[in-house]
Formats: sequence, C-alpha cells, structure tokens
Amino acid sequence: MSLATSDNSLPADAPEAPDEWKRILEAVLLSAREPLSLAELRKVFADRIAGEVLRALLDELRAEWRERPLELLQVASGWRFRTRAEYMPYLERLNPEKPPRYSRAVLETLAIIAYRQPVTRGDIEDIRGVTVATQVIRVLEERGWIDVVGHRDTPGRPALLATTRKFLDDLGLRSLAELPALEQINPTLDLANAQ
Amino acid sequence: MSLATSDNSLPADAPEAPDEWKRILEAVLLSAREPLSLAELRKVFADRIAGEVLRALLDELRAEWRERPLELLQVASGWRFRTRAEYMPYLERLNPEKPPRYSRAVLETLAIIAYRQPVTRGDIEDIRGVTVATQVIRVLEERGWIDVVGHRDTPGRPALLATTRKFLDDLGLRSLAELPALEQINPTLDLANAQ
Amino acid sequence: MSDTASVEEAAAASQDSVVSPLAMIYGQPLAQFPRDLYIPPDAMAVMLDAFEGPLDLLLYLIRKANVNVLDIPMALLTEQYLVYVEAMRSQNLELAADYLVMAAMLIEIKSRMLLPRPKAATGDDAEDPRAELVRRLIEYEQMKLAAQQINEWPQAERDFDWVEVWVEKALLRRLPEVSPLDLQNAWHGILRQARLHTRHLVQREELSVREHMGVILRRLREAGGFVDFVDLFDPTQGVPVLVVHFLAVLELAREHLLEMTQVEVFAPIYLRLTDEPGDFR
Repeated sequence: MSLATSDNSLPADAPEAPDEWKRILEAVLLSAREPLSLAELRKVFADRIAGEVLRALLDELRAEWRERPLELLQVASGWRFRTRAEYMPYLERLNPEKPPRYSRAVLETLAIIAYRQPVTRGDIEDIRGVTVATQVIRVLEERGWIDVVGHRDTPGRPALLATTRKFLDDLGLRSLAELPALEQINPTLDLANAQ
Repeated sequence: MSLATSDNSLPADAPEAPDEWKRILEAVLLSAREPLSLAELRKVFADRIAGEVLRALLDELRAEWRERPLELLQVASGWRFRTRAEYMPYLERLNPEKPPRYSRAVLETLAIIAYRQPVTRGDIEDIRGVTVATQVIRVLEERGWIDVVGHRDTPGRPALLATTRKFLDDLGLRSLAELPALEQINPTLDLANAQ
Repeated sequence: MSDTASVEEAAAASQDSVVSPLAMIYGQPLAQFPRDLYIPPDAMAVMLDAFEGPLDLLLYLIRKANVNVLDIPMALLTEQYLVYVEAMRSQNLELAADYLVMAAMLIEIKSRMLLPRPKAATGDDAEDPRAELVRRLIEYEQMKLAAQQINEWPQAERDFDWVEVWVEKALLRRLPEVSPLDLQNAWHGILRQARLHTRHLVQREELSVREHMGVILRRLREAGGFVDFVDLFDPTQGVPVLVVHFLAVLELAREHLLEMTQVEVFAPIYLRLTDEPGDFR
C-alpha cells in the first residue's frame, strides 16, 4: 500500500480500506491545531467518502481510544482529540503554576474546626468574632476535610463539625495530635488579660 | 486506580504499574508543545522513575506505535511524536498553502552553516563564490534554524552563524553528527548526468 | 558511466583529428566542444538563471566535459567560461560582478600556466596555479551535494507535522494546598484578632481528646446512634489510647453530646447520641 502519493488523488486502493481511513483520520486529528469539521475531514479524502461513513469511522475511532490517554471529542466546531483529565496532574508538573490559596476566612475556620472539634458554626463565629459564610463551610465540606459528626443538644440543634480522616491524610498527619501545638505560638498568651 | 490526585504526589500504586506509566508518557508526549527531554519526563513522575527505566518505556512506546500513523522520535532536545511522512498528502489537503520549499541559494547556505559552523557570511560567500543576499540569511533565521553565536575577532567583527537546536529538531536529528556524511568528491564523477 | 563517455568522446575526437583541434586533452586533440556544452542562445537566459554563481557554472562546464577536476585544461575551460559570460552580456543580463571576478581569475591562472614553473628549493614542484581553484571547486561541490541531501531529509511541516494534542487546562481543578503550619498561623491570627476585639475564653485542650470525641461521635452515628460502652474500646490500642478515649466519652457527656445509661449496677452501659432519636428502649 502506498500512501505517499505526491498528487492530490486518493490512493487507488483506499476505498477498499476503511481501516486505513481510520489511520488517516487519526493522523489528521492528532496533528490538527483546531477541531476539524466533518466537511474538513471529507476534504482530507477528496470528498470521496460520504459523511455518514466518516461519522461511523469517527465513532469507531472514539471507541478505539476509550481505554487510552486521549479522548476523541465532538465539540461545536468539529472533532478533536483531548488529553484525558486524569493525566492533567502529570502534565501540570512540566509547567507548574502557582497553586491557589484559601482565603483567610477558610483557613481560620479550618483551624478552629481542627483544634476545637467538634464545634458548631456558632462556636466558630464566637471565636472569630465574625459571621461565618455558608460558602466557607461548603468549601471545606466539598474538599472532604470536614463533616457533620452530630448535633448539639441546644436550641436549633446546631450541627457539630469535625475534621475527617481525609483531612489528616491530605495534610500528611497521622493524628490530630501531630498538629502544631498551640501553646508554642505564644506561651504567655492570656486572652482574658490581654485587653 | 485514580490518577486524578489533587495534590502533586504520585499515586501510591503507580510504581507497580509500568503499563500505566506508559499511558502517562503517551499522554504527556502527545500533548507536549516541544520535544521533552528525559529530565523533563522524569519530572512528570516526580523523579521517582530512573532514567534507564524511562528510556526502556520510551522504546516500548515507540514499538507500540510502529504500525500506527504517528512515530515517536528522539531529536536533539528530546522525544516527540510526529506524523509519518505517508500521511502528509492528507494533511496538506487541510492546509493547501505549500510548506516552504527553499531555493538552492538558501539550501547551500544552510548546508555550509551546518557543516562548517560557526561561519561568517564572508566564509559562506568564499565557498559559494557569490554574494549571499541578506534575504537568504533572514529566511533561515526566521525559520529558527540558524542564529548568531558570536562575532569573529577580525575587522568589522562579522557575526558567526551556527545552526540551532530547532534545526536539528525539525530535521528529526539528535545531533549534527547525524547529518549525512559529506560526499567524497570523485574527481571524474559525472555529476551533471547523475542528477 | 563517465569512463564510457570519456572513451566515446576520445574516440570521436580522434576520428575528427583531421580538423585542427580546439585543444589537447591528455594528449588527445579535442576538435569540438563536447556535445553537451553547446546551448542555443535563447536557452541561455534560462540556463544562467539555474547557476548559483561562477563556481556552479565552472563545475557544470567541467562535469559536462568529463574532464578531471584535478587536472583542468585551463585554456579550454577559460574559453568556454568566457563564451557563457559573453552570452550573458549579449542577452543583456545583468552581469553579476562575481562572474567577472572569476573570469579575471581564470585568465590569470591560465597565463601563469604558460610561464615556466620555478623549481622550489626542495626540488618539489611549486604549487600548481590551479590548486586554489580546484580546492574551491571541490569544497563548493561538496556543499552543493550536501544541500541536496539536506533538502531530501524529512523536514518538519513539509514532510511531517509535530503532534500537539489539545489540553484543556480547565479540566484540572487545582485545589489549594494547606500545611499544618498554615493552620497554626491561622490560629495565631485568630488569637490576635480575639485579643483585639473580644474577651473570649480560649483554653488549651488535649487535642487527642478532641480527636477521639469526633471518632466516638462518628462511631455512634454509624451504629445508628447507640452503642454498648465496651464496644467503643479496643484494648489492642494500648492504655494511653484507652484513657484518652474514655476522657473523650466523659467530655462528650459533659457537653451533652451523648447520654450514658445503665439500667442497674453491672448491667451494660449504653451510649446514645443526644441528637439521634434512637429507638433502643
């Protein structure tokens, strides 16, 4: 089989070889910088392959790549290969970007839950002296770092928040006892007399 | 296994799964914008995989792609996938603008720089026996194939030209040593007829 | 190939030897220009365009004439070269200075060839006046061939494309990283704030007790809010853990987070979450 035709004609044996068409589609889609529409893909075959045949081939190609690190996607402007999300952390290592930071509200809330658990939202507000936004709690819950471990038997039965095992795992701690000890921050801190 | 780790640590089970390493290499190499050196590829694995293991995996990966429309190539600055030459006629249908074909003046100038580098424009003119047009040098500079690496310590301090890493990469070469050996000129060879 | 051609040329030349020869090449008279050399004048313009300069033209003349580049017949070569240069002039082609410089050099070499060569002191022949020209011709020819080879080598964009699959950055949801130290700093910040704004009683407590409080609450929840006291304890974890665990139970009871019930002395003690309507009764 000779694909290396120098002119623009389809190789004579191409119409008999759907497998080879798929390889051609693969080569074209893998090296394209932009999504390719069905019309453009037909142009690759000098318009000799019907649109529905091409679509069937694209479906087959997508299935072939199902277990592989790229996925063939149909987007608004056509078809393109994309690197699967689970490989992104590896790509990231090549061009590390500055990691995002949690706001002070999130960090302080987390610190209070970590050091004073189980605590209610009211407890946190008492300690921080400001209202705790629902969003702050949700961020920590979605991260899987805190959850509700019970409800305090007081009016309103507020939820009691505590840190999870995932919190310990993600921070590389074996137990809460490994958190930095608080008294080392300021051994002489005496809040009652501070004012 | 879950590759979608949110932090930068390697999944705990990764070291047991060379097949998965290969998929990671594939994902990274297929989506890279530049050839990736062995050091960069090691960084992808947080330097937990030895260079020789990676090299072996790259060889396996190259073999896996042997029958497919791309080939994994080792060039001067590292490893990269490229489309096989036989698919070029199809790719060209999408971008009908012809890729650059260089004039003999450009090609001979490039050959002289490649084989005799570093050279000044004067050196090139001596070898070719004609004035070298500025345009010729500019074409090669704009392609990123040559650049100025210094100045000769003679009157006028002419610029010394040499080929770049991109020149090697674009020609699929690992080093200048892979350039075709210079012809041993046979004094009576009938070259005019051989063309 | 060239050998055969040379023999034919030589044979043809010797047959025509009755005509006064144009030149003597290796002792053989050359009666006419080699066939390949003659070019109709109207083709000349196209031809000259194809040459990359005087060296290229000289190489063409030498190779077409099948003469040894190491033993160039200067008279013949100069003559032919000048024919081309003259043709250029007659075609009103802009005559590049490079061609004229070469013409002058050829004539100079030719005239030096006519002079008797002085013997050097060592007895060796002095350098052949053609040596420099030959060196340049060979070097140029090497580069010309190398250029052809480079051109045939697969080139990015012309013969292949690099692969660069689309990467969607948004797929990677980067989560902020937090270190234990960040928590310590955050706590520090809270205390500073507290000192400034409120009179708040902040006591230091045993962390591990707090941790075990959470563990017990979770355990109770998983068990439906109700467990046997002894089931909470795992003796394999050692005495300190058991003690902390027990303190945690007491602390939870003190904070009314759980209730302890015992029907009679030595009967099993049950723990119940206060916020769970357990149906153990």
